[in-house]
Amino acid sequence: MTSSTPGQRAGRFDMHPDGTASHGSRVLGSILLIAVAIFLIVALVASPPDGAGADAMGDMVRIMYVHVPVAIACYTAFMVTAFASAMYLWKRTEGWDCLAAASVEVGIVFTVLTLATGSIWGHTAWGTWWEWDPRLTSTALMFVMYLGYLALRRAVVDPQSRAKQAAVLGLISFINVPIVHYSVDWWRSLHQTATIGRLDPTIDGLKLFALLFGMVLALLLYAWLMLHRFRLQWVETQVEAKGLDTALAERRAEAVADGGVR
Amino acid sequence: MTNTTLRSVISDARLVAGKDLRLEWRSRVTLNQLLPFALLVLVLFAFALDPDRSVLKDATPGLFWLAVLFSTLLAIQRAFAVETVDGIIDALRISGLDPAGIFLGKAAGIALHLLVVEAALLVGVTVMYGASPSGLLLVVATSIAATAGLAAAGAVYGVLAAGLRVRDTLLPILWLPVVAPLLIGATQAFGSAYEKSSGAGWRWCGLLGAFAVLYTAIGFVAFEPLLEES
Amino acid sequence: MIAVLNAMVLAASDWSYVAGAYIIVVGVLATYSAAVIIRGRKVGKQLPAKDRRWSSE
Amino acid sequence: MDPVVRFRAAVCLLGRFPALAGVDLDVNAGEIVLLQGPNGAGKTTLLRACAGLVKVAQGEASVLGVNLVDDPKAVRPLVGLLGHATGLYDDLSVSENIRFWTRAGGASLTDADNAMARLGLDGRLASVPVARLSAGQRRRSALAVLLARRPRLWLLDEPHAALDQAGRDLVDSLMVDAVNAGATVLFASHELDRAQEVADRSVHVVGGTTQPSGNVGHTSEAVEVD
Repeated sequence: MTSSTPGQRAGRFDMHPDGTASHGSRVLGSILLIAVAIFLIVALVASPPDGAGADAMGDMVRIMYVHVPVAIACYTAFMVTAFASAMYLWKRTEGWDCLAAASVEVGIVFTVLTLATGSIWGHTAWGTWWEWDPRLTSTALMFVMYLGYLALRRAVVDPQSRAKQAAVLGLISFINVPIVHYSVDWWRSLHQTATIGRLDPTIDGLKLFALLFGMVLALLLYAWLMLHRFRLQWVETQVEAKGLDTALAERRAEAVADGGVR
Repeated sequence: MTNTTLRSVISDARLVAGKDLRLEWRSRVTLNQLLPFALLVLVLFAFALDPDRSVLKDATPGLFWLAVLFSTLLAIQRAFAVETVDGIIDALRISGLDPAGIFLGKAAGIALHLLVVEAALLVGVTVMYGASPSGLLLVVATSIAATAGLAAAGAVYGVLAAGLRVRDTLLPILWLPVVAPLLIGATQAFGSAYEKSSGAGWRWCGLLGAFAVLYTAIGFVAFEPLLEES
Repeated sequence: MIAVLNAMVLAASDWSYVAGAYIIVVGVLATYSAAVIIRGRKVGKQLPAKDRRWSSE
Repeated sequence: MDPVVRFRAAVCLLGRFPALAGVDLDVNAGEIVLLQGPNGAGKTTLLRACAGLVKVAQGEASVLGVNLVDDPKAVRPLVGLLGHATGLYDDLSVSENIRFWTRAGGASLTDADNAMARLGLDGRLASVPVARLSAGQRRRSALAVLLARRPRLWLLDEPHAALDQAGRDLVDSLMVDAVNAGATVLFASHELDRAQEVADRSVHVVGGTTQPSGNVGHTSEAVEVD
C-alpha cells in the first residue's frame, strides 16, 4: 500500500502524505478497529449480567469491562513517562523527552475516562456521583498532578530546559502516585462505613474473558495512540529545531552586513 | 570524602538559611504579612462555616492545616522571589555553594518561618475556636514533622517554578496535590491530639516524618538540575 | 446540570449507565485519536518527508 | 602553555536563538582582552559561556583547562563574572552581601573586608541596604564580591557603566592589579577610548562571531558608537 503518488490510488486506504501514520500503525489500527467491534459485542451482548447473590450487579458489571482496562492503561502511561524521564536524564536525547511528553497526554485522556467510568459505576453503588473512594480520590489527585506536568511544559520556552525540568517532574510525580494513594487509602479506612463498600463481583467465564479482552485492548489502544502521539511530538520538536541552520546563517549574516568595518 | 562533602553541605545550608533569616529580619515580610494572612484565614473560615463554635472546634485540625498550607505557598513564593531578581540565580550557580546545601538552607528557612506561623495559629485556634489540645507532645511532634515535609517539598517545587513567568499560578497546581498526603496526615494526627486518643495519631505522625525524609532525599538529588534550568 | 443528570438517571435503568459509560469511553478515545491524527498532518506539512522516518516505507 | 580561554567554532543557543554562531577566541594567561562590538553582537553571551552559565552547543570551548562542552560547571569556582545584574540582595546591607557571597565562595572574611576597603565601601556605606544604593555603588559592591573571590579569570561585562570618573579609574587599576597577581581579564565595553588604554588587545564581536583580532591601535578604525 504505497502512497507515494497521491491521486494514483487515492482512497481511504491511502496514508495521508503528511500524517503520523505508518504501515505498522495502519495494520495495528485496522486490527484494533475490528477488535473493538468484537469487544463491544462480547461486553455488551454476549456476556451474561452479574446475577448471583443479594448484591448482584446485574448489567452494571459491564462498566467494569471498560473501567478497569482504562485505569490500567492510565497507570501504564504514567509508568512509561517515568521510565522515559529517567532515560532522558541519563541519555539526554530528545526522543525520550518526546516519549515522556506524549505518554502524559495520552495518560491524561485515559485518566479522564477512568474518573468518568468510576463515577458512573459509583453512582449505582453509592447513589452519588462522587464518593471519597480511595482509588477514585487518588486518581483525581494524580490527574491534577499530570495536568501540572503539561502546564510546566507549556511554560518553559527553551527546549533543553523544558526537557530537563519535565523529566525531573515526571519522575517525582510518579513517586508521588503511591504516596497519595496509600495516604488516601488509610484516611478512608478510618472513616469507612458500611454503606460505602466497593462492590467486587465474582467474575468468571465469559465475564472474565470480557475483562481480560478489555485490558489487552486498552493496552493496545494505548500503544497505537502512542505511535501517533509520539510522532506528532517528534515532528513538533523537529520543526522547532529545524530553524537552527537557518538561524545560524542569519546570525552570521549580521556579521557580513556589518563586515565593512574590517 | 562523603563526610567532608556532607559537612560542606551542612555549612552551606547554614550559610543560606542564616542569610534568609537575616533577610527576614531586615524586611519583616513574614512578621508583617505572613502572620496576619494566616490569622485572617482563620477568621475567614469562621465566616464561611458558622459562628457556632462547635463546628469550628470540630473542624479545627483541618482548618489549622489548611491555613498552614496557604501560608506555606506564600512562604515558598517569597523564599524564591528573593533569589530570582537581579541576577542572583546566576550568582548562586557560580557561587561555589553546594546545590544540596542551598536546598537544605532554603528548606530550613521556610520551615522556621512556618513554625512561627504555626505557633501563632495554635494560639489563634485556641482563642478563636476554643479548641485546646490534650496531647501537646503529639501536636508539637506533628507540627515539626509536617513542617519539615512541607518545606522540603516546597523548596523542590519552588525552585522548579522559580524562573518561570507563570510561577505564581503554576506553583499551587504542582505543589498542592503533592502535599495532599501531608494535609491528611497532619489533620488526622491533630484530630487524635485534640480528642485525647493519640494512638493512631502517632502513626500518622510517623507517616509525616517518612514523607519529610523522602522529600529531603528528593531535594538532595533534584535541586541541582532544577537550579541549573530555572 | 446535575439535576438533569439525576432526572435522567431516575427514569432510566442500569442500561443507561452502561450505555453512558461505553459512549463516553468510545467517544472520547475516537475524538482524541482523530485530534492527534489531524494535528499530526498539520504539523507534518512543515517538515520534509525525509525527516519523518516512518512515512517512507 | 595552553591559552586560558580557547574557543573554536563555538555555538551557544539562547532558547532557539544562536547568540554565538561560531566563535574563535584565544586569550592567553596574563592578558587583558577587550571585546568590542555593537549591542546584541553576543559579547554578554560569550562572557557567560566562559563562566559556565551558557552551554556550548557546538564546536570546542575550554576555559582554564576545563572543557566547557563536557562540564561547564567545573569552571565556575575559577572565574568571576560581573554582569549587567549585580547579584545582590536588596534587603541586606553592603557588607552583609559581600560577606555572604565571599563565604559562599569559600574565601575568608578578611578577603571580604580587604575587598570592601579597596573599593571604598568600608565606611558609612557598609551598613546601608543595597536597595538604597545608587547604580554606581551597587556596581562597586558587585566588584568587591568579585575581588574577594580571587578568580583566576575575570569576566567583566561593561565594567565602566554607571561609574563616575574615580570609579572607572578604580576598575582599570583593579584589572591591572588582577593581571599582576597572575589572573587574566576578558571584558566587554563600549567606552573604547578608556578600554583600549587598559587592554592589551581587542577582539571584534559581530553577529555572534568573532572577527580576527589585532592590536588595539590597528583596529581603531573599527570603532563604533552606539
